[in-house]
Amino acid sequence: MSDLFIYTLRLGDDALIAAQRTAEWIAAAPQLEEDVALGNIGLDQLGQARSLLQYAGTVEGAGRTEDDLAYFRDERDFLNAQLTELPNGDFARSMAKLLYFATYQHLLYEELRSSSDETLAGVAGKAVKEVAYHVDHATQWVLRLGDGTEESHARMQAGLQEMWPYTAELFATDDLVQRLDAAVDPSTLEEEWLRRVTEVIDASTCERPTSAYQHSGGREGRHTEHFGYLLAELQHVARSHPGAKW
Amino acid sequence: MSDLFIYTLRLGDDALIAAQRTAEWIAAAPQLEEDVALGNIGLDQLGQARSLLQYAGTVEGAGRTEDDLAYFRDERDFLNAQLTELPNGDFARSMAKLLYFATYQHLLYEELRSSSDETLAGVAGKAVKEVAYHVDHATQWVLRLGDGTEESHARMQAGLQEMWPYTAELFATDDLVQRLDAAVDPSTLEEEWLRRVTEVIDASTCERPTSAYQHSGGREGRHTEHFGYLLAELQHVARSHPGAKW
Amino acid sequence: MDSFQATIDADGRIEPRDAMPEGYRKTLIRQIAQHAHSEIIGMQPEGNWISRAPSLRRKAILMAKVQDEAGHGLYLYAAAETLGVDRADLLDMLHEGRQKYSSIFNYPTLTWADIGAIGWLVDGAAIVNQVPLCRCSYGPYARAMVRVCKEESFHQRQGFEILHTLCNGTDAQKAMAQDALNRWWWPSLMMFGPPDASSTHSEQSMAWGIKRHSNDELRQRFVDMTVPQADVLGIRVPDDGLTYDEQTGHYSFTQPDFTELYEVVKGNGPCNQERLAHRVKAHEDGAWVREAAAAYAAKQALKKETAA
Amino acid sequence: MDSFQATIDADGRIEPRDAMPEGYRKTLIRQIAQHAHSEIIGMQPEGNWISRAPSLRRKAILMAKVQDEAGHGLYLYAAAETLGVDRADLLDMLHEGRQKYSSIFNYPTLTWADIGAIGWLVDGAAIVNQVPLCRCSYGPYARAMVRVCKEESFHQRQGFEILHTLCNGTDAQKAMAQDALNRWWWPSLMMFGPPDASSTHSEQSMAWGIKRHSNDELRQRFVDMTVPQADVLGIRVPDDGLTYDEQTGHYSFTQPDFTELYEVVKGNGPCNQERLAHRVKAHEDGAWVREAAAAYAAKQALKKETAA
Repeated sequence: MSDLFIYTLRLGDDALIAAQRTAEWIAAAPQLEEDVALGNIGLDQLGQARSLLQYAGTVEGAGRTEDDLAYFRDERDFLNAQLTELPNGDFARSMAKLLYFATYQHLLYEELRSSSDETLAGVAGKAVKEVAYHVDHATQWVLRLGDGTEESHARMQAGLQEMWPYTAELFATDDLVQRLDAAVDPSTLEEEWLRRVTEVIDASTCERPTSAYQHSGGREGRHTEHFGYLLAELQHVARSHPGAKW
Repeated sequence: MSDLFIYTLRLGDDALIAAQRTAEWIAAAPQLEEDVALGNIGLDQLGQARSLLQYAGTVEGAGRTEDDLAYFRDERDFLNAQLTELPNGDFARSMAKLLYFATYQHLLYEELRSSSDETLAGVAGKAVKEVAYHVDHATQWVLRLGDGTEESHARMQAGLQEMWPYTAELFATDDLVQRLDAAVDPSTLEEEWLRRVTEVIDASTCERPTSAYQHSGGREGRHTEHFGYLLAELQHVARSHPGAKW
Repeated sequence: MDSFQATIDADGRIEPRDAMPEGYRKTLIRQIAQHAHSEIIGMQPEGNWISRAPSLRRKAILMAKVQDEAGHGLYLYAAAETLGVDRADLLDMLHEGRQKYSSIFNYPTLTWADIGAIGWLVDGAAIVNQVPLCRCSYGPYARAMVRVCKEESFHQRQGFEILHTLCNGTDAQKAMAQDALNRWWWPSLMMFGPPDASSTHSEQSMAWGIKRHSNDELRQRFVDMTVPQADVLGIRVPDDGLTYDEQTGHYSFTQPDFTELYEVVKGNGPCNQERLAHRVKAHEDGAWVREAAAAYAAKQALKKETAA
Repeated sequence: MDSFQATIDADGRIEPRDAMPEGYRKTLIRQIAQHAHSEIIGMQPEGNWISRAPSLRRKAILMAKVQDEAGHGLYLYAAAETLGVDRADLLDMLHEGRQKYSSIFNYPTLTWADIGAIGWLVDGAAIVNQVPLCRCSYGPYARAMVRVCKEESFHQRQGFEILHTLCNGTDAQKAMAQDALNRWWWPSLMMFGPPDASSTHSEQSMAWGIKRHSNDELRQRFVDMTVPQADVLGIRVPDDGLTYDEQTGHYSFTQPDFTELYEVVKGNGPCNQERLAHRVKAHEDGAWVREAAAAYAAKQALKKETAA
């Protein structure tokens, strides 16, 4: 497996699994406007996933399509960060997750626009505008919930805290990103991410979380116990009809 | 498909899906003794399912094993009553479901012991003792919860009510059970079932539920929307490795 | 009121600021609200398959469709609000069971093919019902319907395309498509409401230009449109009485069992309880979020004021 | 107390009614409670796969195993209660994080092969740790351990059998087995606790006949037992430093990274939060049930009394 293939899968799996979770809010959001907004965000994430997985298939050169990669890989072959697979929890937890993830994606795609790999640069160029909206949407909610009522403040603080131990993984560097010219080394984004996220959290009147422990493993296919259930749902119909077209 | 095959599947699918739901309580029960008790009940149900599905495969004569029937049929091919597939809900709902289902199974297996089909008679002979314990266990809890605290009474009443519209299906007769000599026509069990269940409900100080609507369709493979998710979980690993032995 | 009748007679549009009879206003509120409620309840049976859609392309199309339904809900509630009611109050009426939504959404989606069948048949029936509403006498409703119908005809084609793929797929896929048609055919026919002979409200609504065609006319139109499409798919409409009349150019068909429709309307359908319970839960779970948004907005307004 | 020491010295059994030093009692309560907690927390990582077990036979075996663990919890809490504590209080201590459970259960079960690996390695290590406890100086604990060990050796064989089937299966299955061994090897070695040089409590526990062998002795025994089994399976223990010493008849092996163990014990492992949260939720969700059972029992007792 080439570095470029693995790197592209990491990005694609992040987007795919994030989309799967975001879509769980549709028809369950706190208000109709939010069903629409989260529908948009999920669609953006899914669109990014499709472009990236399709490209991963091309890079691999074994004839696998976006669907082969999404529906016919096993749990340990998915390379998304664990943050993306966590259950949504309440709306505050979901907005904390989106703030952390979209801010990361935004910084990443900004850099990736000048990747030496033209396809990745192209995907990033389109996606960067989308995720700027995601960041904005999450920011607005973190502010409203953090500085809303006593209950919403407590929930927002809990959400920020609960997702925090899954953020370091987004910025973990490794040999692959260091040697792959087309890649962005995510460790170079962490400082600016922290600055931006802190600014939002401060403005929301919440406190910036701390954590003695940071989870890791997603980039090597080690996931949380939640992930297997997500995959079972995602893949069951496709796996039940191997070879079928839809 | 022979009548005997279909009839055996109905019984086997009831037991299988009931076992799947019962097992969800393990490591989540209100006290450790109940983890053990529900483990026993789930194991009994699963044991019945295995005998019945294995026999269904034999009757069919196409070489399908219990696992082929459990893991490689699609949603519309499962013939369990919808009651068995309903989510557990709180402990009172689960005990209402168990009271209704085990009392039905008990009456059914009592009759089936004298089936003209020796295998079914044999399965029933073993299972009838098991389900007698299930009935007793559910009864004890319906009494305790119904006549316990104000909260438990309200929850027990709600549980009995919520499961009630799924009970008529257990007793629905059709051409198949009428023409198949080996079968018990479940409509002949309804009166006694109602007597027994009413006795428990009365003693529990709850009111016997009523319902303007009774669900149906399970015996023709029309299920609730919950069922597809249950199957995805049940089947995902097996479907991901077609042909593998475990 | 004379000007109202004159506008209606001239096939003109009534606008929010215009005088209108109380009965007209009430009928419209009821109808538009019911329509809006149907859009948002209708998100559930299809939303049920987003996580399990068997290809990423179909998943994206389905997400976009369900999102469109939320959008339709938004314009329709906005159209109702022009008649002097609040969306929040209409939602309360839905949640308390005091206003209805289309009974079709009380049937479960059991397989992926149901997503195709809903697009093809349910959106198809909705379009037949709604296209005439684009010429409804009440302007805001008519304009909302133009937008809704445009998107729904897109959804209808997507549904047909799902089934078309299944019907040209494996045996299991084709069986799935046929099964979906078997289950959705009769409920779809019921979407046009009771037979004209027993339909209430209709006459006055016709006179007011809210309704343009009778239930039976629209049902016929739907059958005439749909049967040839089933032929193209190669699946069979589950009606032994279906025949084509060369002379009239119409199909004659068996009427659905309307007692089932009345039962489902009364609350006795397979998913009535789940649909409402899901909706109420989403609303209640979201209460603290809406309160927080309101509290934040109030704080911000106060800050602006004190700064000014 | 002289009789206590005499019993210990004679390798006899201390029984609940016997006098015993407070330190002995406290040490035992802590150890038995921790052991009981480990049984019930240990239900979670394996329970996680009951609904997804890939054959009905394996599903039944797994359900029975997890149920056995609940049973072990029951005898162990009962053994602890002979020392004058309440199960409810011990559970509160678990839920509040004031008593520990085995750190091995803070790792996630990611594939079906993990169920094999837990049976083989984790139950295997547990047996090595616990067999000597069957001769523990405290009678109720020793007797509970006899029962527990018997069932665990059964579980250990079942785990091995799962892996054996995988290792003789498809390539994907074999890879799954190897991956599980890779992930569970080091945590299993840590189950014997810190190296003797840095182990607290050990000396006094040895003197009291609660502990019979040092951590490092037991770890060596586990490695010696397990490595040949891995060879039978045809999977590789992930230790480049592993060599067999013909002379001593022992394997030399790389020590695990004990800083990881200390972190996980402190709460910094992949599943510490989930495990405790799941346990607390089950307990809290069940509170109304336990209250109802108590209220019902009280009512029944009162009825009997007034009837008498």
